Amino acid sequence: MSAIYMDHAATTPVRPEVVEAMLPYFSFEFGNASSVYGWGRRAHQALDGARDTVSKLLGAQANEIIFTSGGSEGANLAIKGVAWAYQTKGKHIITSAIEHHAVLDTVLWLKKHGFEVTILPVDEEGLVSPVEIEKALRPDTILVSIMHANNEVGTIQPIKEIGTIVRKHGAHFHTDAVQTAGVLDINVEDLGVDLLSLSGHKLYGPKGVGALYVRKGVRLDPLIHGGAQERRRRAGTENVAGIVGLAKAFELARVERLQENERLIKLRDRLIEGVRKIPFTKVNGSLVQRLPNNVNVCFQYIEGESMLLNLDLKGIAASSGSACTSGSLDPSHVLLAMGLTHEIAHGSLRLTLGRENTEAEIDFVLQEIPVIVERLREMSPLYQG
Amino acid sequence: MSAIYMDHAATTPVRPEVVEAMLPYFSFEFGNASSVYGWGRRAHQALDGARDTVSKLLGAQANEIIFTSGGSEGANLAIKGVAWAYQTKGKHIITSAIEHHAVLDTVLWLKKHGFEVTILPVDEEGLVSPVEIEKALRPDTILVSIMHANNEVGTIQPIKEIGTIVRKHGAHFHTDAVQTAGVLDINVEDLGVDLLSLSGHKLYGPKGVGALYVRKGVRLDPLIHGGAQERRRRAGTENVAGIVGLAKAFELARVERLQENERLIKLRDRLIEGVRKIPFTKVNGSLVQRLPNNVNVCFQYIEGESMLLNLDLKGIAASSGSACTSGSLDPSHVLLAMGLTHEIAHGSLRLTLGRENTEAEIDFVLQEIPVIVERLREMSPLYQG
Amino acid sequence: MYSDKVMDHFTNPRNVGEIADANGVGEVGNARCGDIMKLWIKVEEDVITDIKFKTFGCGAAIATSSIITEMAIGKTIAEAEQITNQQVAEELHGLPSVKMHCSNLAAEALAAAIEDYRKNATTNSAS
Amino acid sequence: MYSDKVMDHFTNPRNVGEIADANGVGEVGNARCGDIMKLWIKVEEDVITDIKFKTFGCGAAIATSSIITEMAIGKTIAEAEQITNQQVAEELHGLPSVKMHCSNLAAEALAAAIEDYRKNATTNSAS
Ligand SMILES: Cc1ncc(COP(=O)(O)O)c(C=O)c1O
Ligand SMILES: Cc1ncc(COP(=O)(O)O)c(C=O)c1O
Repeated sequence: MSAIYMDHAATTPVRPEVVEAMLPYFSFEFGNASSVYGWGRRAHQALDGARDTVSKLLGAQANEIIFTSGGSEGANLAIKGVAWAYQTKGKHIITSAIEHHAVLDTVLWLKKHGFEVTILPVDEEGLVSPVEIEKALRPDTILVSIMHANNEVGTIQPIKEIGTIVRKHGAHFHTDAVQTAGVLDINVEDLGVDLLSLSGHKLYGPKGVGALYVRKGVRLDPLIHGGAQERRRRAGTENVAGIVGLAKAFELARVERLQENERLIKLRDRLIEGVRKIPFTKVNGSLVQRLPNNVNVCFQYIEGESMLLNLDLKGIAASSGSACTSGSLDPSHVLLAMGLTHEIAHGSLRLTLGRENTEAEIDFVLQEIPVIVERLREMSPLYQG
Repeated sequence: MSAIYMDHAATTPVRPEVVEAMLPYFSFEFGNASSVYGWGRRAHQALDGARDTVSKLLGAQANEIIFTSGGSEGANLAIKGVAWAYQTKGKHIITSAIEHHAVLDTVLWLKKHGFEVTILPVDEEGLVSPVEIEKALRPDTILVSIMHANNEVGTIQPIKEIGTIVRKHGAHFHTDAVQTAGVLDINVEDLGVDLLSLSGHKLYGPKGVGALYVRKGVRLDPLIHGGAQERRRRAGTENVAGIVGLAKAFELARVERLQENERLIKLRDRLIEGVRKIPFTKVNGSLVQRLPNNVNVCFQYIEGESMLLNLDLKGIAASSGSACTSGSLDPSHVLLAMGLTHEIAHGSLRLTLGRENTEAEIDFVLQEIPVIVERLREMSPLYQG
Repeated sequence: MYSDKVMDHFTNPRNVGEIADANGVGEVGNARCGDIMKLWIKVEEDVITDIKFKTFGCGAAIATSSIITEMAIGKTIAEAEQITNQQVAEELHGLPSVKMHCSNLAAEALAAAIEDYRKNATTNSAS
Repeated sequence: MYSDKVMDHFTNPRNVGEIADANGVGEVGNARCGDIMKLWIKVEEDVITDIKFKTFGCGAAIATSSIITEMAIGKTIAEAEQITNQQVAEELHGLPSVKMHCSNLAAEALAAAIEDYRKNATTNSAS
């Protein structure tokens, strides 16, 4: 069997149709969208088209979309942008313990700059409680940032309920939709969010491009100052090819969403059922409020990175919340927040499925994993066979 | 004659060789460079290769290069990054009146956040005086940011002299080399800079990618917080294709630099000589310390945008510092800083040459411009023919 | 960026020039902000029988100057006075929003010319 | 990321297991930080005649455990005690820098086993 890619939450290949759509904007329609002549106007039209597409897919207006360099920039712009713009109104920000570092590290940086931060816990499935949000909201709360779905365990948050509560209290609400854009139905009115960030490379578009929805009327201090691009909220010559690619990929994903999700859910559940049979194994995250493509399990007594290396030797690409793969000393902050012990959290394995994965691949993976787990357990001083 | 592009300071087409180099990284080698498996390792290798190339071209070490989303992000990261990291040492920043808005707006933002900013004037050729820099330096000066060459008038600054002075006073020195990377010889040791920013799309690479050189030992607060990419100084999944493209384009530009500059200088001077013959015309910027591809003139009694539209109708793409093209109410802050009156500054025209421009094109442009100028002057209430 | 109608008036501006025996001249804008319009009108029995302009400014400034000469000619000064900047923009099938403020001065230039005409008329009849 | 030698020891670790009649056992690391190494040694007349390990940890942790068993076997305990983490890394043709601190514990595990052996020897001779 040739190489099997099961790490679609990390990144996805750019679809050929998307590359096709991007190509004209490298060498032929290469104009700077700010220029008045033909090349410039055509580049501007391409941006307008992409902005229109992205805004419609989110149920938003074209002038509510800011193109960014990706999910991390989007989250930083949303959070710092609102924080600096509303600091005279209040300095309190609420987020959750399972956010991506692009959110967590940003609020912690703001904390160093005089903001107050409440980081809410989650339950054992990784769910944030709307009741806890309501309790944490204060008159000086200017922003709540809760991710739409978690990138490690795939748990989908009750964004709509949270949105209703946040709005009632007059704070702004950002959701990191990097893992859900193109996968779930996203309508910013329906979700009740004021800001929403997404990233191209997670939905079969290019890396280095993303979008941030900012509700009309919400003030935002720029993160990148300079030229007048993006209505003065994000300076820098627009990445026309990347933006066109993002729009194209998002559109394709949304069209195929329902059918593809149905297929993925079947594969996902087959995989979950299979790995569950291995003794001392824990499935992480909600089994109900879960992304269609996410499988996350902990195999007790073994460490994640050694698992990944063994899978790689079999041609299987997967990921782990192991400390050794994150550059930090602790394993996944998400699994720890869900109440797992360090020891168990170190043994996590994430398999995230995508467009090219087949049932045969699932079966191959299900055949290899138990062998690897057994082998590593036999090497483990913690395992009493 | 088919369309003539003479706005290479705004942006450049991506070279076919560069597109070629990028293509594999969209759909095939699409891995996330942080991943441990094959796709990830190969993406990481591609980044390593690009980092190596870029660092060598700058006379730097690989670990001194941070990849960004472009020139604006680079300048923001350099300036805010140093400002926040060294704020306990001092809060004074020096820059010049002719910087790109990515620098100017950034220092003005920092001013709102408690930093002190000195904006130095320039002489009538657009040159910053090293003596003025020395006078402005204070014990609490943490950063000096002076651009390598100006994007409007092409004046090249005495960076090396400034670098020596800044170093002597123990401040950090950033230069915006967006217009010079690939054009002039850049060696960070020789120039004596601590930070240097550049952008892909100005040197026949892709838009949405850039690089920032940060001298080893210089602390930098991240602008985009989150993942551990770029040695924790710039979060976000790396734009592998874009970075590979930037490196390739930079390398090609540097190889061909001398020969191409010689060709461009001839064309440039032919163009300058030609437009100079039009009465009431002023050539802006230094004629000696000048980018090989820059022509900037003011035609008295006419306004820049109407000039551009007429040129566009003849298939000639150019730019102007006219207020009407900048979204602001004032014309070019660069020309005003050089002492031009508002009235004259409004009539500026910038023609910036590039790889595809030919002598025949120069001659065509020289044939059309006088006709347009004459026509607009006849319509102008300021012109007494 | 500009509508076809704007580009038509920009490339073929109507009624460019001066009127030697104009009885009303209006000038608005200033070089500092980059747009100056000067309008000459010839009024006979309260009707604008001739009108010419000279403009220093961007595409929008030239096109609005040109079209207002077409809108005003043949109108009584009372009618011509009613023309608003908004109507000028509409007649051109719209203008980019950044152009609405500084480059859409034609109605003001016309109003200034009419005011000048009235002042001249009063002065002349008084003498 | 890892050298071929690391991958070789990771995929074919030498001397995995336990020694039932070991006279020295060392354990270092903890589950919290994700690396635990346990080493068993059999010492006869001051020479390490057998050595086995079990490791919970990443690729580097397993490879360093494996290679140190090869480095130590046949050595006197005085010689074996001289082995440093740095030497272990060099023997593996280098380790990624992030792995140098937490996953390169094999020399410490060996030192702990030798210490345990010495303690046992003293206790035994004392009893
Ligand atoms: C001198 C200079 N600095 C910075 C920039 C900003 O670069 P970018 O548009 O790639 O963000 C530009 C061009 O726009 C420039 O000419
Ligand atoms: C939930 C979530 N938020 C933010 C990001 C950051 O996106 P990017 O890497 O495009 O900056 C990611 C992925 O890395 C993610 O999974």
